[in-house]
Amino acid sequence: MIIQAIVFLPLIGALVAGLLGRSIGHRPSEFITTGLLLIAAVLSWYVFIPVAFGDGLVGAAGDGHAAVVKVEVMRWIQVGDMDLRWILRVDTLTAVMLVVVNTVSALVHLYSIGYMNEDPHRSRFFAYLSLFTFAMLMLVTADNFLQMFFGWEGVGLASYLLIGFWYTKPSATAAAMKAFIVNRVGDFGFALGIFGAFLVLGHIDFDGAFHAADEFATTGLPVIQFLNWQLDAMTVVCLLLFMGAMGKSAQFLLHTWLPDAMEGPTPVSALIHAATMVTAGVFMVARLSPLFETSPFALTVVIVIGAITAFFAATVGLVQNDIKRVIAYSTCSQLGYMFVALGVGAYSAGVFHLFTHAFFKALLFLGAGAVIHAMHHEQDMRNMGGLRKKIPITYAMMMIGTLALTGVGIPGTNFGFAGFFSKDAIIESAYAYGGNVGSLAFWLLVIAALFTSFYSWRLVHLTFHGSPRDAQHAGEGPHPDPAHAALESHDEPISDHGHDDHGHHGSAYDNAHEAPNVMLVPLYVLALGAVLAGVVFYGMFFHDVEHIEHFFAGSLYIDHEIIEGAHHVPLWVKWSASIAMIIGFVAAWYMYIRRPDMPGRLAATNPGLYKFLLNKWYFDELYNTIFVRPALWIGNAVWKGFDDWLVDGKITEGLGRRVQNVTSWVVKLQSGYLYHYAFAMLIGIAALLTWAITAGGLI
Amino acid sequence: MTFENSILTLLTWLPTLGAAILLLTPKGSVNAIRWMSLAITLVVFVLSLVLWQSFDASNPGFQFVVNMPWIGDSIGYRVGVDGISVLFVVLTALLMPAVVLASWDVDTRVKEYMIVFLVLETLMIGVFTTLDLAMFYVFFEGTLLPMFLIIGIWGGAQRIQAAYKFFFYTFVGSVLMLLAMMAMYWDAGTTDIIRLLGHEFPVGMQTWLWLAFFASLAVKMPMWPFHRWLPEAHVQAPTAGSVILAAILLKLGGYGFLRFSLPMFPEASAQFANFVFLLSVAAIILTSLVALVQTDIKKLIAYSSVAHMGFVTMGIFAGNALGVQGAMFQMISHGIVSGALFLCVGVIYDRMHTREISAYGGLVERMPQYAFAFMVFTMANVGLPGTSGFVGEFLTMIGVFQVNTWVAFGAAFGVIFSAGYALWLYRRVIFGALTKDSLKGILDLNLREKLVLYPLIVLTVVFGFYPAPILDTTAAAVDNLVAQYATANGLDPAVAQADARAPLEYVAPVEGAAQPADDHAAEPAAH
Amino acid sequence: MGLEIGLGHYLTVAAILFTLGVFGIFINRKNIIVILMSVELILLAVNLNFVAFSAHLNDLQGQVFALMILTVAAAEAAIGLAILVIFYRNRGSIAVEDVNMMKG
Amino acid sequence: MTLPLFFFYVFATITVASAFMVISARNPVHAVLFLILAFVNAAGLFMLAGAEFLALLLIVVYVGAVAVLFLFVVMMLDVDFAEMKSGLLAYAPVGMVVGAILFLELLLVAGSFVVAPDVVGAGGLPIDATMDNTRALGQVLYTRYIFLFQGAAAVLLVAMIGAIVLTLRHRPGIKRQSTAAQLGRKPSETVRNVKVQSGQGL
Repeated sequence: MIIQAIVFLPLIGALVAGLLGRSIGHRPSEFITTGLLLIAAVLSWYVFIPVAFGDGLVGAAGDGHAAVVKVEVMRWIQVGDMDLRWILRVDTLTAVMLVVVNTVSALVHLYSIGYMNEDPHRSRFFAYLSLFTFAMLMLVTADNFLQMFFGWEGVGLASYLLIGFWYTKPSATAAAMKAFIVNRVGDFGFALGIFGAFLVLGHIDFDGAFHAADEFATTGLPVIQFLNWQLDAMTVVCLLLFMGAMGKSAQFLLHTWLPDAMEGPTPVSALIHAATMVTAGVFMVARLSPLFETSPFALTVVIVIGAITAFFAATVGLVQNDIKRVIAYSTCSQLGYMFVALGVGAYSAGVFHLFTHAFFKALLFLGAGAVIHAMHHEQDMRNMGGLRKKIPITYAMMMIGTLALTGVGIPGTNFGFAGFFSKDAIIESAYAYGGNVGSLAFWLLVIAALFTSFYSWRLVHLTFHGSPRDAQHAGEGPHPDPAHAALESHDEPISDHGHDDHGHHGSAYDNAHEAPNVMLVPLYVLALGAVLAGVVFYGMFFHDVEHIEHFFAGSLYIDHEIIEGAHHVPLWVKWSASIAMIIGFVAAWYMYIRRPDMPGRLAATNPGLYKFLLNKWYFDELYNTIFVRPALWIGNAVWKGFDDWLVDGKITEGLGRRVQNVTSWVVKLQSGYLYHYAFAMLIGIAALLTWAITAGGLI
Repeated sequence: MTFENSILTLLTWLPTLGAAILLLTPKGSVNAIRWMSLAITLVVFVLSLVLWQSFDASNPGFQFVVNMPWIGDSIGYRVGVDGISVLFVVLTALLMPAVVLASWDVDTRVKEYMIVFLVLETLMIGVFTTLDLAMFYVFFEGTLLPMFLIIGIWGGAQRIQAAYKFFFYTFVGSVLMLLAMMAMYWDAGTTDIIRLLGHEFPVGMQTWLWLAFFASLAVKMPMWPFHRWLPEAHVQAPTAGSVILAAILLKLGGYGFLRFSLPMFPEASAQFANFVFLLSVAAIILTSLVALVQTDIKKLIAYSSVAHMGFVTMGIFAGNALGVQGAMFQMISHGIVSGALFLCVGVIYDRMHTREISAYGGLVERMPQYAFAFMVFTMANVGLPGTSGFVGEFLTMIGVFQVNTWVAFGAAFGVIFSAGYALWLYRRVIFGALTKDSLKGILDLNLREKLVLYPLIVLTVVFGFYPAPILDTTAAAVDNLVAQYATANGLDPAVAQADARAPLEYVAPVEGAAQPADDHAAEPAAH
Repeated sequence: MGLEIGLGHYLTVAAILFTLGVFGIFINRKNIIVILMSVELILLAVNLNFVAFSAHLNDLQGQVFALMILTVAAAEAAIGLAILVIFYRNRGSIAVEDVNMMKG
Repeated sequence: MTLPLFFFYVFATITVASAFMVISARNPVHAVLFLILAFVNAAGLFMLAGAEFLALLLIVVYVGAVAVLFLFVVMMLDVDFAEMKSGLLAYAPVGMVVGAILFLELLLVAGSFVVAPDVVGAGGLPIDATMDNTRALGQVLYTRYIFLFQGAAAVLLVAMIGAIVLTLRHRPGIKRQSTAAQLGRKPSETVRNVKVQSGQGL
């Protein structure tokens, strides 16, 4: 009953707010959805605490393999030998996700009451948020591939609706569409992966599939005839599934939607595009770890993609000016970290980072939201600065988030912020994995850690330190990125906003104000998580193998070697991340506090690199050229060329015209002249007579 | 006259009876005509529900069978439904009241309009209930005439051309089917479909029969590249005509494949399966891309219909339970969803009298309820899980994946493209700022439109979460069909499911090895 | 055949008459009346054949048939001339070349 | 040469010659007259073949009625016959060739045909030599072929009515009395009350 309540309370909230919101009003909708979510969150912790600190899942049917609670809701699809049911499956992995999802979601709901205070469509917003939460819960409680796919697409839908929430903004609706479609590209792979899994494993539910995968150890791996090649079946399936994960978790090549998704309201970014939905890919790979373990090649791909993403997104994050975009790229990068962890076999480390990341990244986003709120929807960091004095509480919260993100802590001790534990665990695991791939991943991650530190502190410095740079104070301090004015970026944030508003209410800086309590409370809670999540849960997720095994109770694959190896890496490896972090911090301090003119000069001296990074490695342009345009071109060609010109013009109507041609020629025989007809008759008679004579044998 | 032997006859001919009554009603009493039509269609709908309710889903054969001599020795009055056809009857009966309601504002020749629709209902139900080849042809072709009139009289500006195109395309194909039917009669000596299902046609003959049926059914479906008539017909047809065309008439093609091609010509079907796959994938990919660049709302939805029908043909010729069940479900679901989408277009067309996408934008501002309904159907069209559109697409694709991965691979692109065109349409019509002056006064759904659309929303969502009512109804009949198909093609039906997993092989446990070419001997039968 | 009047004689005459009638129809482009007369000639040729065969086969049916043809010929002439008259009235000409409105 | 044969040749020659004149005469009046001549001679041929009734019918009906009708029409229509001549048609040579072929074939048939043995004497109506031709015809026409006969009569009737209908014309501008219209008049259609302002007129 508790489980049903956890999953379906948000749905009830969504339905009430969505369908009745108009009649019951905004305030009741907000309270109902938020209240239900808070209940769900409390219940999630209620489920989770025995798992984490007690003797495991309450009511779990521990069959030795996995401690799982399953609740059947109803039948779904039964065809042939496929038996699909709606089953809520809760094990440790799910319990972790439940906590993450419901906690962050409840806090975001609460926060949104303040943030969306002036919006005329608030009840719709809350309905979407709750709907999203429901879909995400369905995803994490999925017991079979298809139910996961349901949640997967459900969160996609909610994300689409929420990104496009401000539907009058063309950029928002475009971003919403882009998010949905890019995700669909991933789903293309995910769907094929599901088909393949069903074909190869013969089961569509996870337990059956895992058992079947186990049996490959004895029967041998199947080979699949996929397209034109004979391939290792499990590799094909896992890579296809991973494609889905790449889409949802915005990994390299399919990442383009995430930064654009920042068009949505900030609480959405915090909930969906930082803490929960984007981690669905990570969750999926972790959930399917028994399958991925059968294909070393697929795991290698996961590592490489993850490492590249971590590095790539960090580089782009270095130069972005929109406060939310910086955090978005940071999210992208952190997701890369998680995938590296999964790829090297340290699944628990990946989930650990997911767990901690949810807290501090939600904190950062909500903090950024508070900043934006304070600055009257100004998002461009170049127009901020010096806000520390104006909004000290937000400043403090953002500092905690930044410290957690950059992974501040003392290596070798249990003292540090949340990100410190999980990130170091990943970096160490990558090193322990060894080989070319392992060291590539290791170095990329360390560099990414440096960049992370740099852009995080850059964000803090630009926003809170220094002097105000909004329209009124523009002359007082040097512009941090003067080169930028010359290098026009196509996705310019709303940087002219300040000028427009200038006449109305003076300076944004002067009017900046601290957020109301309803927005600050969630920040406090998340800050608590960002500080403590690492310390408290380090033992369960990464500290020692027995503890991990006990904690996860078979809900994911645990590679003893990697975890042991990660604990015995050389000292310099343990320190590498922290050193990178410190270098990044110093560099940011030097460039934005000590010598604020330096970034501009750097950008001016390397315009090519700067533009390359600012334009996100030109991925949007590239995809536009190689996918979007050709698709439209083919569409037009097939429509105008094939359908209209060939089939309709030449064949169908061409046939009609041929008939007309022939008849218009034949019709000329009917000249209207009597003697023509008589002549025809004569010829007919002659022919008839000839035939009669010939047939009669006279000739 | 028991319930058993009268229900189908009643269902089939009641609308015509209603049409006859309407014929006697004075032309001027327009409202009476509307209410009477609504009443008749509702009665038929209730009857169809009774039929469905008393239908025994566990029986794979035909039920409520009537077999009486009629014309000459061979042609009989034979009716009956099985798991495949009963749902189409219900679907038809379900959509007719919606269609009548949607046509409430038609004010030219109301009497004739309603009569034509009622006659069309008889013909459509007749196609699904008849068990006589000759009768089938009559009903099948008969649907052309009312539709021809609907497009030609109540259609848009270029209605005449569209009507003719519609007529000729479908008729040319059907003539070949008529020839094939005659050949079948000469070979089997009967026009009784039940007996024909048991008759084994010579393999050589099957090929020709299959091709002849294909000519008709593929046009009706319509399969790429025989689809060109559809966008035009849809664009020119009045809303109700589009709804019926998309929701029911297109299904005649799929029904024909399931009733004739697959069970009667199994060898030929297996032989041509790859050909159908090719056309299906072409339909899914190419017409989706074409839909992407349309500027006319109805045309866009029409092209998307072609793409969705690609899933149906693909599933049918996968020849396994998953595929065929999926195709069945997809047809029912598409009947609801595409019908609803055309109704949605009708709502704004009635207000603005244009189908140009660029004439709209920002409708959500003034029409939130409409935006919600349109969103649900758009998402169902995209195939979002939780809507009925998903189940069919998923089942057909997973079914075909077991037979041919190329096809599933190609079809999966449809998943991406459908999101592209549907969302883009939604964005351009519903989202954005309401800046156009002409739209400033547009009104949201009225009660009548809500009555039409909301039940369809409920069905779309319910069947997405709980498709069992449909799948259970078809299961026995489809299993039977699939077993028959497998037997005819030399597979043991018991293991057909496993054997059908063509792309899969097991090799000796070689760690992570992608394995060799010397397995070609074991290469699957379906290739 | 020799000195008796044989069937061949009649048939030859009929053939000549028929051919002349045919020629009459289409070498004439100025006058519809002549065409009508040519038709009468053709019918006469046919009648001649019927009568000749009737005599030759000793069968009265040929003559009955010829009677019918005569009737039809008379009717045809009457109608034809009537049409001619109104045609002339409307168009002021009976030239065959002007009679060309009946066409697609 | 026997007498009948002699007359046959006389009649045949004149028939053919006048038929030729019918189609070649410049003046239609002449053509009609030649047509009459051809008919009269054809009647002679009929007579020689023993079809006396038909022969006389030909003279009475054709010469007496049809040909005269032709003559009537030719003379009634004020056609400028002088202008109605000029050359043959462009494709007349082709027509000639086809006609010649036809003629040759007809001759071939006429010269070489044989009557199928089972046809001889199989006819349904053998000519009774003891009965004269008119009576014999009359006996079958009013009995065996009564419907055919009535049909022929109907054809003639239709032709007659048709000819009248076609040529009847209502000349405009001629006043006729319409009794029905006169009787059906109502005051409302004929009388109109007008209120005339004094001093203004209508």
